Amino acid sequence: MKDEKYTPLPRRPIGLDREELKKRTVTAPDGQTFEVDPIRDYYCQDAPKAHQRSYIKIVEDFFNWCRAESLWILGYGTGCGAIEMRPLMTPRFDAYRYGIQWRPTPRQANLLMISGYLSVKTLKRAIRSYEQMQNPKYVVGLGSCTINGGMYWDSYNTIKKLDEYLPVDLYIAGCMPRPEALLAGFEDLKKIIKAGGGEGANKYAENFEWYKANQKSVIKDWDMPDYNW
Amino acid sequence: MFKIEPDRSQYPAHNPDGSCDIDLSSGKYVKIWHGPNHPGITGNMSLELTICGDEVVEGRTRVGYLHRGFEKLMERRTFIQVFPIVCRVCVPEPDLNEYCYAAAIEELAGIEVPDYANWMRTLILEMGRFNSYMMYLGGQSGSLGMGVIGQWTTYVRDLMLDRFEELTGARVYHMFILPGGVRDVLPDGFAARMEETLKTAERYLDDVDKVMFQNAVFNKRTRGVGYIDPALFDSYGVTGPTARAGGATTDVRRDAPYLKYDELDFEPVTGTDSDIWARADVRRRDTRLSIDLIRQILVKMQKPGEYFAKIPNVLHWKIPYGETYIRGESSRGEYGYYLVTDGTGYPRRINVRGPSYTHAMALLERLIVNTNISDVGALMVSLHTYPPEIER
Amino acid sequence: MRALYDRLKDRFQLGELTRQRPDLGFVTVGRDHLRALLVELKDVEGFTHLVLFTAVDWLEDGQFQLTYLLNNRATAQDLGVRLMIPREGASMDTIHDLWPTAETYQRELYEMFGIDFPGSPRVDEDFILEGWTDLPPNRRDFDTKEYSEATFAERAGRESHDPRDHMKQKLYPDGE
Amino acid sequence: MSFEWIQIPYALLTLLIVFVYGVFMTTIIRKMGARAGGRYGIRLYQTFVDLAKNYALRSHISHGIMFYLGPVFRLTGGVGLILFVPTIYGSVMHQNFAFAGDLVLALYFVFFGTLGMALGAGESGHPYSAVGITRGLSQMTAAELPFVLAVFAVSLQYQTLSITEIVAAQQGGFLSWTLFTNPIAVVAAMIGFLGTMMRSPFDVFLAPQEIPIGPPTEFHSAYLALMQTNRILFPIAKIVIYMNLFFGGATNWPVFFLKVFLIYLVSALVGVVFPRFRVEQSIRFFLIWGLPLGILSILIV
Repeated sequence: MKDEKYTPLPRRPIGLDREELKKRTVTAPDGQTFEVDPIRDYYCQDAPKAHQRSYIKIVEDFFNWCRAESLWILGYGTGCGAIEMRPLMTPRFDAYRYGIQWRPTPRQANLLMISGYLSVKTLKRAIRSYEQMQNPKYVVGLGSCTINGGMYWDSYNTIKKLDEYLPVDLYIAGCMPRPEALLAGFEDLKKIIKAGGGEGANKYAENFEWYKANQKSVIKDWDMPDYNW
Repeated sequence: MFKIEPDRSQYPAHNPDGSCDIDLSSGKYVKIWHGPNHPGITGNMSLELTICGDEVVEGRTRVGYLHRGFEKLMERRTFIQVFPIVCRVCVPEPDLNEYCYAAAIEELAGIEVPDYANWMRTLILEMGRFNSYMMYLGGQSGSLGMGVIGQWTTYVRDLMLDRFEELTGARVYHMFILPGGVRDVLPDGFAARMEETLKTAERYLDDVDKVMFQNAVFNKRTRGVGYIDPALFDSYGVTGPTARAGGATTDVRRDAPYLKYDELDFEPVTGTDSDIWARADVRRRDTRLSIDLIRQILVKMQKPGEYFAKIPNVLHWKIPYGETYIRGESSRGEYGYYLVTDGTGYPRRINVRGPSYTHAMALLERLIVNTNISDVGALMVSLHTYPPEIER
Repeated sequence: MRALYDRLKDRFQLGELTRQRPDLGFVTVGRDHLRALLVELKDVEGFTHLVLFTAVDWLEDGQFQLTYLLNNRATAQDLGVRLMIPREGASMDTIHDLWPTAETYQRELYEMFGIDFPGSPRVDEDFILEGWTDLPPNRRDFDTKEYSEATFAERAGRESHDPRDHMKQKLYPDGE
Repeated sequence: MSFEWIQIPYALLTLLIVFVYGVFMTTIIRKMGARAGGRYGIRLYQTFVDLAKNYALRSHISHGIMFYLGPVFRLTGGVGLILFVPTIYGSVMHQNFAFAGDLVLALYFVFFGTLGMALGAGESGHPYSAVGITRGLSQMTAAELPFVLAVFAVSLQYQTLSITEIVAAQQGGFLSWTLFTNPIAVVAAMIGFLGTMMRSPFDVFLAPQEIPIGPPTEFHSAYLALMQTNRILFPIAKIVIYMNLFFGGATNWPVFFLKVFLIYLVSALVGVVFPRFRVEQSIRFFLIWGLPLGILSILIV
C-alpha cells in the first residue's frame, strides 16, 4: 500500500546501526583505554532454558504457596490501566494485605502487569522487562485491549492479542477494570500458581522460536539480541 | 558553608540548536535512561540523560510509548463514535477532553446546549480537576520520598471517584459529557454527600499543609530548584499553574470564560517564585479553589431541567465545512481541541493540544540541564506532565 | 479582530478572514509572507503564544493545510494562520527560532505527515514512532485498519459489525 | 573471658532469637508505616514468605565473582556484629564472643558490609548501582563521623574498649546511663544513627524515585534474599551497640526487645513524615550538626 508518489524522508539510523550501539574505544579518566561493545556488554545472547520443578511434590507445593502469597509486581505502568494500580496501594483497597507488593526493578519482580494497550514501542520494553525477570514469573493482561484490541482494534500502533508475544497467565477484562476486579484477578492468579499452573516462563523458553518470530513480525527495528537474560 | 558547586566550565558547549556534542568515549559522561520502566517517571515516558558526576549535562525526552494513533482513529469514526474514545486521551483528567470535543462539535453544528447541562459540565470539570491535583500532590511528595502524602491524597481521590461513580456510573472514564449535553441529572442527595466528601478532603488537605508544605526538608529540596524564567513562558508555551507560579495570571477560566465560569466568583491563584515549591503551592491553593467552586456550583445550579439538546440522527449526522479551536483550563494548563470538518459524516482532522506537549518536551529538556540527578524526578513531576496527551 | 485584519491585510496579502467566534478568526496567507506575518503578529500585535501548530491533509486537493494558531494573552484573542502547501514533496520553513517549542511540533509533523522542515533541530529523530517503515500514519491515504489487520495477530471470535448497520438495527429498527 | 565450645551453640541460639525477633519487628514497623498512611499493610508472616520465595526462585544470573560475594559480605557484616557484641548483659548464654577490645571490632563490622556491598553492586555494572554506591558511601562516611566520635567519647569516659565493661558501668538505674551522663555524645550518635538506618530523610542512595533502589538494583532471587536477611539482622545488631553504649544495655530478653524496638521506632517515625535529603545536603547536615556535637562530647569528657 505504498504510495507511488511518496518518497520517504530521511531518518536517523535505526536498529543495530544506532550510534550508541556501535563498538567504540573508551579512554578512562586515568588514561587507560579499553574496547566497549555495547551489545555484548549490556546483553547476554544465551537462549532461555526451561527450569525443572522440585522432584519432591510437597517441596514444590510449599514453594508454590510462597510464590503465590508473595507476588511482587513490577512497577511499570504500560498503559492507562496503571491509574487503577495506585488505589490498590492505598488505604481503600490495600493490596499489601494479600501479599502483593511493588518492586521498582524487573530483577526483583515476579509479576508483570500489562496494564492496558501495548503500543509497539512499549511492547519492546515490556519484552525486555519480562526477560529480565527471574523464573518463575507471571504475566497478567489487564483490560480489554490486551485481549483483542478492545477500543483500539483498528489502530496501527497497538497490538491486539498479548498472548502471541508473551505467555499470559491471566486476563482481567474491562475498560478499565475496577480495583475490585484486579483484587479478584490476583486471587485467581494465586489459585493458578498454587495448583502448579504458573509455568509461563518455562512455556516461553520451550516455545521460544515461536514467540520471537511473533515479536519480530511486529517490532520492525529489532535492535537487541534475541534474549537478554 | 560547605558550598559545593561543580566546575561547569568543563562541560561541553551547547550548539545554537540546543544540542551538545558529548564525547561518550572520553569516559567522563554516562548515559542513563530514566524510564520508561522507572518509578520516578510520571507515566510511561522516558528521559535520556547524559550525566557527569551527579549533574545532568544533557537531557532528552523520549515519548511515544502510549501512542494509539487517536487522531487517525478519530478520522475513521462518525461524530458520535469519536465521543467514547476522546476521554482516553488523558487518563487522570478525562472530562476536559469530552467537554472540548463536545463543545467543538456543538459550535460547528450550531447546537445550543441547555443551561442545566452547562452547569453539570462545570461541576464535572471541577471534580476532575480536583482529582488531578490530588494525583499531583501525591506524586510531588512521592518524588521526594514522602510516600505517606500519596496514601492520603489517593484516598481522598477515591472518595471523589465515588461521587463520580454515583453521577456517571464509572470511576475513571466517565463518558458523561457528550455532544448536545450531558447524560443525566444529579442523583438525589448528591449535594449533601458531596459536602461530606469535601469536608473530608479539606481535613486531609490541612494535614498535607502541615506535613508537606511546612516541612523543613521539603522546603530545602524544592525552594529555588527548577526555576523557570517568566520571560520564557511565551516562547515555550507555558500555561496553567506552571505559569501562574511565576506570576503570570493566565487562567482560561478567567481570560476566556467558558461554560458557567463567568457566573462563578473566583480569582486565579498565583505565586511568585516559579520554582518547584511555588508550583506545588499554587496547585495546593488551586485545589482549595476547586473545592470552593464545587460548593458554589452546587448552590447556584438550578432545579433539574432540560439536560440534553436535540441533535440530529447520529447515523446521518453531517457537519458542514468549518474549523474551530476550543480551549479549557485543565489542571496542567491550557487544553484544547482543534477540529476541522469537511461536510461529511466524519471529522477531517482533530488535533489535541495538551499542555504536557510543550511542558514535557522543549521546556523540560531545557530545565533539566545542570540539575542534580536527584532533582530530575521532582522537577518533572512539578511540571505535572501526563504523557498520553503528548503522543495521543 | 476586524481592525487587526484591516491593518495587516494589504501588507501581507491575506485571504478572507473567517470569524469563527468573536475571539477566534482564521486567515490564509501565502508562503512568502508567512514568516513576516508571524514576526509581525508576535512582536508588534502581541500574539506571543503559539497555541498549536498542526497540519490538515486535503488529499482530494493534493494539499496540506498548515495551521499556526496564535494567542494574544492580553486581549484573549486567537488568530489561526492557514497556509496551503503542495502535498507532493511537502516542505516548509522552520519557525523554531521564533518559538523554541515549535521544534516539537515540527518533529511530529515530519513523522506523522512527512512534511520536511529543513534546519529544524533533531527533526529527523524518532519522536513517537519507532522504526516506522510505512507511509506517515496521519496522511489520509494511509489506511490504519488495513495496516493493523496485516500486522497484528487477531483473536478469533471477535465480532465486528458495521456500526451503521448495527446501530440502525438496534437503535432505529423502524427506519429513520 | 576464655573461649569454650559451648559458646558456639549459645551464639547461634542468640542469632536465631534475634532473627525471628527481627522479622517480626521489621514487619511491625512496616505495618506502623502503613497505618500512618491509613492502610493495614502486610501480614505478620509476610516477611518469612518473601524470604522463602526469594530463596526458592529458580534462576540466578551472575555478573562475576564479586557479585556473589557482595551479599555474602553484607550478611557477614550483620552476623559478625551480632556474634561479637554481648546481647544480654550478665547472661552466660548470650554473651557471645565478647572480648576486651570488641568495640573496635564492632565498629569495623558496621562498615564491613557496606564496603562488600559496594564491591558487589559495582560489579553488576548497572549505572544506577554505581550512582547509589557513590552516594551511599559518601553519606555513610559523613554519618559515621559523629557516631565514631561519640563512641570515642564514651570509651574515654569509661576508660575501656570493652562493650561489656561499658554496660557494666551503666548499671544501677537509668541515671547512670550514658544518655544522662553524657547526653551530647548520645545526641551526636543518634544523628549518625538516623543516617545509617536507610530511612528518610537520609535514604538518598536507595531513592526509588530517582535511581530505582540504588545499589541492589541488579540483585535478585537468592542474592536478594541474603540481603533481606541482612536487612533484618543488621539494624538490630547496630541497635544493640547503641543500646549497650548509650542506653544501659539489657539484662534480659524482654528489656532487650523493648529497648531495641523503641530505638528502631525513632528512625521509623522520622522516616514516615520526612522527604529525603539530597546527598550533599545530608552530608552537610552531618558535618554541621553531627560533627561539632561529636567533638564537643569528646572535649567535655
